[in-house]
Amino acid sequence: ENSGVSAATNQPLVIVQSPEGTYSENFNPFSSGALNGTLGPIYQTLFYFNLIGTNSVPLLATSYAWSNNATTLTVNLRHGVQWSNGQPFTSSDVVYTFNLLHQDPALDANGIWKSLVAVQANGKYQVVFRFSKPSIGSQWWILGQTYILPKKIWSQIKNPATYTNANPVGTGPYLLHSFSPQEYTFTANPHYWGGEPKVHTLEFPAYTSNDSADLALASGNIDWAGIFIPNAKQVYESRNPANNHFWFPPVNIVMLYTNLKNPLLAQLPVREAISYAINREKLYKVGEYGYEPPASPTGLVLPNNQAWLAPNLPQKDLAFQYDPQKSIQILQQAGFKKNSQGIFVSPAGQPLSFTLNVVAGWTDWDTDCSLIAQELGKVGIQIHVNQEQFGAYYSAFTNGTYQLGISWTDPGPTPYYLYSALLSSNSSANWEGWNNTQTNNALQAYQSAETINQQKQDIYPLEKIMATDLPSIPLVEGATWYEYNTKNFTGWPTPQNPYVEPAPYYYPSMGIILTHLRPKG
Amino acid sequence: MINSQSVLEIDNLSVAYPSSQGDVLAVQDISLRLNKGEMVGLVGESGSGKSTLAFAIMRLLKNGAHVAGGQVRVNGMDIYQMDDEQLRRFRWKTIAMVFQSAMNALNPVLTIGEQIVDTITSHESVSHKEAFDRGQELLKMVRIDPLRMRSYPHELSGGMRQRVVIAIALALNPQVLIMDEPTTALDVVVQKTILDQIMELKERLGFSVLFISHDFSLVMEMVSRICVMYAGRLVEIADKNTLITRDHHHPYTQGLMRAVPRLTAEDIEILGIPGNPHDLRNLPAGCAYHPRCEFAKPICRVERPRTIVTPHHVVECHLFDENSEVEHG
Amino acid sequence: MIATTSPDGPSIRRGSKISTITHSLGRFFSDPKARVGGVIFAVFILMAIFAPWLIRYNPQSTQFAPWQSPNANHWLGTTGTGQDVYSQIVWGSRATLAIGIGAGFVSTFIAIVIGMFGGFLGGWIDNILATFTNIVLVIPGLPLLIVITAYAKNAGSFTIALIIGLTGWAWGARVLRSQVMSIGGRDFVTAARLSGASSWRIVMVEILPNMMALVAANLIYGSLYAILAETGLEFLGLGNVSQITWGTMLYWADAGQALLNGAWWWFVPPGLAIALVGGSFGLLNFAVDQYTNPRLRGKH
Amino acid sequence: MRHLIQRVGFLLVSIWAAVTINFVLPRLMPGNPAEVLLARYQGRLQPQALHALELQFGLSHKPLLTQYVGYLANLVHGQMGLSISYYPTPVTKVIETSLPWTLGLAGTSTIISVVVGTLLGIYSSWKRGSWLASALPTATTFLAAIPYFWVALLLLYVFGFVLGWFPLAHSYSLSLTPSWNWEFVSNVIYHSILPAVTIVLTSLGGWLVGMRNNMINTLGEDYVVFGEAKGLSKRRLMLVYAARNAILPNVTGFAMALGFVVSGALLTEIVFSYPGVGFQLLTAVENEDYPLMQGIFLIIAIAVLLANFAVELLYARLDPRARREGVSS
Amino acid sequence: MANTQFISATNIVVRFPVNKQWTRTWIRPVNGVSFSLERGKVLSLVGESGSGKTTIGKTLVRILTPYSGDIRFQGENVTNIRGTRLIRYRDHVQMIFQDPFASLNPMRTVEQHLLFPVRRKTGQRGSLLMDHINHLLETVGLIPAVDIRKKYPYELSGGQRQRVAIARALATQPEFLVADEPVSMLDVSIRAGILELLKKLRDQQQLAFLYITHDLASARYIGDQIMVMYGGKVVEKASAKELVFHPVHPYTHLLLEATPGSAFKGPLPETQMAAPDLSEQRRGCVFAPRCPYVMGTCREEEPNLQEVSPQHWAACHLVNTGA
Ligand SMILES: Nc1ncnc2c1ncn2[C@@H]1O[C@H](COP(=O)(O)OP(=O)(O)OP(=O)(O)O)[C@@H](O)[C@H]1O
Ligand SMILES: Nc1ncnc2c1ncn2[C@@H]1O[C@H](COP(=O)(O)OP(=O)(O)OP(=O)(O)O)[C@@H](O)[C@H]1O
Ligand SMILES: [Mg+2]
Ligand SMILES: [Mg+2]
Ligand code: NI
Repeated sequence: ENSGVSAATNQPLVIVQSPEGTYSENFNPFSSGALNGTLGPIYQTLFYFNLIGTNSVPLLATSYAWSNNATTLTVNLRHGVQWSNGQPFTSSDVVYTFNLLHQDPALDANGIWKSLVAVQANGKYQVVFRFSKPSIGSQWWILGQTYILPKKIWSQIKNPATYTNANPVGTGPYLLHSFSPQEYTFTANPHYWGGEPKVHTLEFPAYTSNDSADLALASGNIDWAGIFIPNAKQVYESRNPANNHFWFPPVNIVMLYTNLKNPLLAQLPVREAISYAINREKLYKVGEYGYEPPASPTGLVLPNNQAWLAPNLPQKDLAFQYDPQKSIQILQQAGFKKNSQGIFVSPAGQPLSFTLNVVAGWTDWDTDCSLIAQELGKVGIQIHVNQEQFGAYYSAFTNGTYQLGISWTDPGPTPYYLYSALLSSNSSANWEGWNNTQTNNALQAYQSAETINQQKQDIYPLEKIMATDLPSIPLVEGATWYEYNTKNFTGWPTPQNPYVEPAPYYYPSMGIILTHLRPKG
Repeated sequence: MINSQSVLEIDNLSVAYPSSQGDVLAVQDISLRLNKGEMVGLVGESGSGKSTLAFAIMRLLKNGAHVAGGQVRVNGMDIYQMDDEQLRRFRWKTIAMVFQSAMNALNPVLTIGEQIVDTITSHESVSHKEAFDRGQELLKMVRIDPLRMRSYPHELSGGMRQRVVIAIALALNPQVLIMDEPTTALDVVVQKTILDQIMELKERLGFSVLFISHDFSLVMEMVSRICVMYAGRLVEIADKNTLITRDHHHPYTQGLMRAVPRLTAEDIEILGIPGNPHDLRNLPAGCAYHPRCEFAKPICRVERPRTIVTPHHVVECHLFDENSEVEHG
Repeated sequence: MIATTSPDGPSIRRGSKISTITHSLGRFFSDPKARVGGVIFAVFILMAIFAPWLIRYNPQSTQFAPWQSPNANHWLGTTGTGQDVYSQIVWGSRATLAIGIGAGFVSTFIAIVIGMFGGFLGGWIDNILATFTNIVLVIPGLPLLIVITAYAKNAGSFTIALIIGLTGWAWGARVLRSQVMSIGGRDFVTAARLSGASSWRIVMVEILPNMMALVAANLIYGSLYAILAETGLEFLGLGNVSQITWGTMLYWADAGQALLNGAWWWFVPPGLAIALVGGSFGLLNFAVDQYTNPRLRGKH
Repeated sequence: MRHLIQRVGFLLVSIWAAVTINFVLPRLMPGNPAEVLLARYQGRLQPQALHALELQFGLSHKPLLTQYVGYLANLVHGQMGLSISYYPTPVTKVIETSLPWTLGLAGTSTIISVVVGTLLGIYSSWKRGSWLASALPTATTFLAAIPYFWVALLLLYVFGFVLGWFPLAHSYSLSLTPSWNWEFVSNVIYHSILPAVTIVLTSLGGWLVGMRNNMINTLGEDYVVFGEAKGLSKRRLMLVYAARNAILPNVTGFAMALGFVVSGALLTEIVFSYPGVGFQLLTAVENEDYPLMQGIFLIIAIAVLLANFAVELLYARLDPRARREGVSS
Repeated sequence: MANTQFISATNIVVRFPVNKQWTRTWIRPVNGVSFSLERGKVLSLVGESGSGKTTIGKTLVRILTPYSGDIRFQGENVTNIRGTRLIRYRDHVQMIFQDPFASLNPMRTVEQHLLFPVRRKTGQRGSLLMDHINHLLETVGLIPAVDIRKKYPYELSGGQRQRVAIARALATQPEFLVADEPVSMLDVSIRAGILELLKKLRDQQQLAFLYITHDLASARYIGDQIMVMYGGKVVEKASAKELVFHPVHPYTHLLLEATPGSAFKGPLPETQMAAPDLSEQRRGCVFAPRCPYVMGTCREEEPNLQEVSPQHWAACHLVNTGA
């Protein structure tokens, strides 16, 4: 019996985040090239906030509290945590980490120090953050997205931005064990504060193409993956229904961005007409292989954000209708007429003819766009799909030089994050160029809303604006890819038990999942 | 004229090249014997089939050319009956050949020495060293510095390469040496030097030579018997003396003899043969030479002349037909 | 086959221009390789020309049930998004062949201009052009294409053909140049110059016709290279993947994991079509080689 | 002396041009690497991060000329900068870890392809007329026309996945530790079989046909016929006389091919998840990783130049005519 | 009418680069050659292969430009002319190339070869032009012209080609012609016809020739004077008959003795057969290494061309000192 357990324990857990090519040694949590597993399994944040549920998980901190009209955040740290080199973890590490972001703006990817003023230790286990203005919105960045570093080690490092950190010392459940460009492995941290994880070894093999990775996954060589597989039921699950499972939970909204600087798109009837003419079911079934159901007009990711849904929204704000006839009607009412080619022309004589930007090679979106073009063409709106390399595609958004574009939205543990990125007039992701006082006020109010109920009150008007004014047009929910194999391990997040966001590329949830997993047998 | 000492016997040999209009005979019904130690000249204008005949003797026909009839025997052995290995051993050991374009006959990437040595070791089981020494001897024989064994062909002048080829040809003491225009590409001075050497070696080693050229005067200086080819046929075979002493010949032979300018004559004169050279694909009926022949008779246009054999003389011409008795007498 | 040797390589029978051409074509196609290559190529060219009449459904339309194996309605089955594979193959032949042949022409043209004039004029012009050619030769083709295609956003078939042509001429230029230098040194060129011909006339009238075989080979080879390069680019998703070509078909088949889904009818036909067209180019090139080089002609 | 200067001059100009093109090309691409990186974190990275990333990567908005000078200066010191997609790993390190695999896989298979193709080319010219000899060029011509990623995918699917005979990815079983023992080496070979077969299959045709054509031309050369006439063994004739000369025109092609080994296996490496440079290059392009792109391009350019240079030396060994300063005196 | 100094060359030197692996040296295949020619006269140039005959011919028609020296045509210095002057000069001079296989364009018919030069010379079009071409072809004995016109070079025999090349050279009605071994490749059977033709042109059209050959017999047959070259130097020059009957230079002797059918019998004197040294650093007489009568001075000092008897020049220490 004993031997059985140890055999299973010895079985490594094979993780493929996505085919990314060979590895280069880098376990620096600040680095964009940090290898999968750095964030979460090795380095930890203070808290974890679930994007697909409502729960949060205390990690290096045990509790936090806002005060002074949401300008002070007090965090109590966990006692008895050790760095993997045996040093104790204290508030000085936390203070050091945040000050490091201040000293080197290159490391402050989340812009925390925009409103943060000071970080102070209050004893060994308490840290106080002070802000220049109400900053509830910074909570996730500070507690959930900043990985704490050991001061003793990192203060010796000259340039933290370019440090590759070949021997990472963290507080997380795993330790780096071996590295080669084609694979690196982790082993369980015996002194982990939450107890030694049950899965002893993690393997991260490198794959450069979907082809070989998919084949490897289908043949059961991979235990946990975040790979997009078309037709996953047939290709993956049906090959071994007992063990091969997948779950692609939604986490954000795929949006049809409408550049409001365009005089035609600035007109609500045009946006409405577009929205009515899109068959979202078809996008869901054909373009997205049935993985991404139609989005909610509110822009909320449902059911994750069910609790945030305003109670009194009319039906038309709860679900999109596909109604090409209505689309035509709206346009006609607004004074648009069809020209000889069957394209609607504005009263000012401009035809409804747009380019729709999409990234070449993102095949599901590419299909979506050609479907949209077909559908809109039918009602008299001409669409040219413009497939671009990512760089060009992305700069068109940031420079506002596009007409229509399909892209993602930035999610967070509350809808605030999505709305603030999408709609705030000073957000750099407000690609459509929405500028509306009511919107700004609501976002502003949220910053000081210390309780959930208050926060909800601030979010509700945003939902209404989203649904009725269509600043941009939600299409489908954006899924994350998550395949798991239950042959050797159990304890996976499932639709029934969505305790964290499950894709292996979502940080820091990976560390939490790993502590839940246990070998079978 | 049957000679028991003949080493090479060619009987009614015909060689055909394929062409779009069917096979074309480049060599037609040729019979020839080469005696031991004899040097025979083969003349004829360009394209008359001299080289083709030489290749047929070596069984080296290429490009679809094939023997369309007749036999080639060496020491009584039919070379077209030999198997590959027999043939390989026969070549060079019995008959060696200096190619028309001997300057290009050397492998550019091997040294002269290697090429001489591989010739010897392909046929005789001797050590490399021994073969090499023999190679040096051969070079000395053709008056090339033995140190040249280590040179590559491109490092030698055309004349030297030509002599190296001759040295290779003599490497195995063959009984017969075919020399296909061995000196056309060379200067007169070099030509003369080389030919003098060949004559000397022939005297010394006693091989027979078939000497091919279209330079009548050159052949006349060298050989004891002359064969004249026209349009694939052997139109005349005559001993040199017969040729010089008698002025009755095949009209083509006469034309050739006349065309040789005498440099030191008081008034130099160069006489050509009027008309155009033959085209093998469109040979006229009857005697192929009749369109250019000043003595052509009606019969020449329709009937091919038969071969008239007399001692020291073979000819194929209607003119001789009637005179054959006279010739006998 | 008949081996007629002529010392001057390509031989053209006498007679009127037309019969000259038909005759040499006749001789060219008397080679079985040329015949097979010609027939395959012709089939695909006809397919491209008559594509609108040959297709059975709109090749873009996603209206059918996905993942159907070949059947009476869909001769080559349907894709994972419910498109008719047969119609896509037929339609795809247009862009694929257009890009291939177009790029072949572009690169051959550049190769002729740069290679021939450099080689003929000599001097510093040649030095510069030759150095330039060698530099272009040193730069790896496919990666360069990848970079440039990434730059030329949303590259349609025309752009791709142009890019492939613009990057793929160097080898041809080098070959043509050396050939021009060898022909340019021949006495007949000197003779033409002696009779007062201009450089332009010498290149176009005296030299170029002697290099037709080489130019043809360059064109054929250039087209083959272009088709393969194009497919490679599109497979990597660098072309316009909403356009239907054999390359994008492979791209979608790969993205849709056709093989894992057992949908060989989606993955195999585009590759085979490319192989057949490419192979026919290869055979034609082969035949050109043999046509121009009597020695290469077969034995009986 | 003049000649030497000319050649070195050309080498320097080529390198300079390659380096400059490397500099210019990536900068022509729209967008910048920081933006591209955001794509990798689709929705997981805040827009503010863009600025932070630009700072990290030291993307300068300085005038191009200044950047260019800095770039050249760095190159001279052997610095290629930090890779962006593997930030902050130095480019040299990235190349260092991937280059050996590419050289091993693509180098070996190119050499195999060249050797096998050449041998088959020799065979198919020597045995001209036999069905195999005529089928070979045709068959390989078709093989060469197949897109090689297509072959790769089919092989991977059939032999790797369905039959399970070969591994699906990587250059060795990851459970092994790289070391120079047979277990590891054989494992590496095992992993390289499918990719290598892909490369060999699709590149064989070119060599075969090229060699065959050269061989047939060479077989018609006088020195080969002369060799045959000399009674050399078939083997020697075929290898030392015909093949040795026929291979010469292909040598430049080999040089180019060897130079392009680095970039040639790009798609194959991607399909087989083989950790080579080809894949890195694609990553670099997709991520607009200028430094890495520049580094790889530079390596390729230098590889091609070096291969050409090496071949010039080799050529002199193979072809004595190229050795101008030879023994000749 | 005869114009002395119709064409003259003075001290012509031509050099070619020889590239070694790392260095470059120069050879001088023509090294200080002088002669002049009158209208309607023929100068035969003989010499061994590689002695610089073709090079000098090409220099005269300015395909090559001499390194030093002077070429004058009807008093005009044409040594270094370029552009339109060169093109005009070439209207007066022509060359028949040594190799009839290389000097015709395999892709063009006989007619196409002649069209351009004739049209350029005469400005004729249409049937007039055709008549002219027919006439030209008949002149060189290519009969029937109508048949020959449409043929491609590969359809012609060597002799026919050689005659097409001659026709082309005559098409521009030159006054001076370099005929570079126009019969070297021909059979005895057709050789005579071509020589006859050249002779006729000389007599009827007052054409001046440089007739290049290494065959002494034809040189004597056609030339008024014979000039013997060896290793880039003129070693002897005299009237045709004088040279054949009273050769002076050892190399001329050698040539005469080696010619098949010559009256000289017996072996040639033992000499080395090395090719002459054409390098710029050479000292002494070019022929010294092969000369059976070589003396000390020969290896040190270059002999000059000197008149040994009236209208007979030779460059040899033996003769010069002996005389
Ligand atoms: N490969 C070939 N195919 C067809 N015909 C050929 C071939 N080789 C030679 N001939 C023809 O065969 C005839 C005889 O050629 P051959 O080379 O034997 O002549 P030759 O007498 O040696 O001429 P030369 O004096 O020019 O060497 C010629 O008419 C020639 O055109
Ligand atoms: N373009 C060139 N470059 C270098 N060397 C040359 C060139 N042309 C001729 N030579 C050399 O100049 C020398 C004289 O050549 P030329 O052709 O004038 O000789 P020739 O007397 O005409 O010989 P042949 O009788 O063989 O025609 C030879 O050594 C030749 O190799
Ligand atoms: Mg011959
Ligand atoms: Mg000459
Ligand atoms: Ni045949």
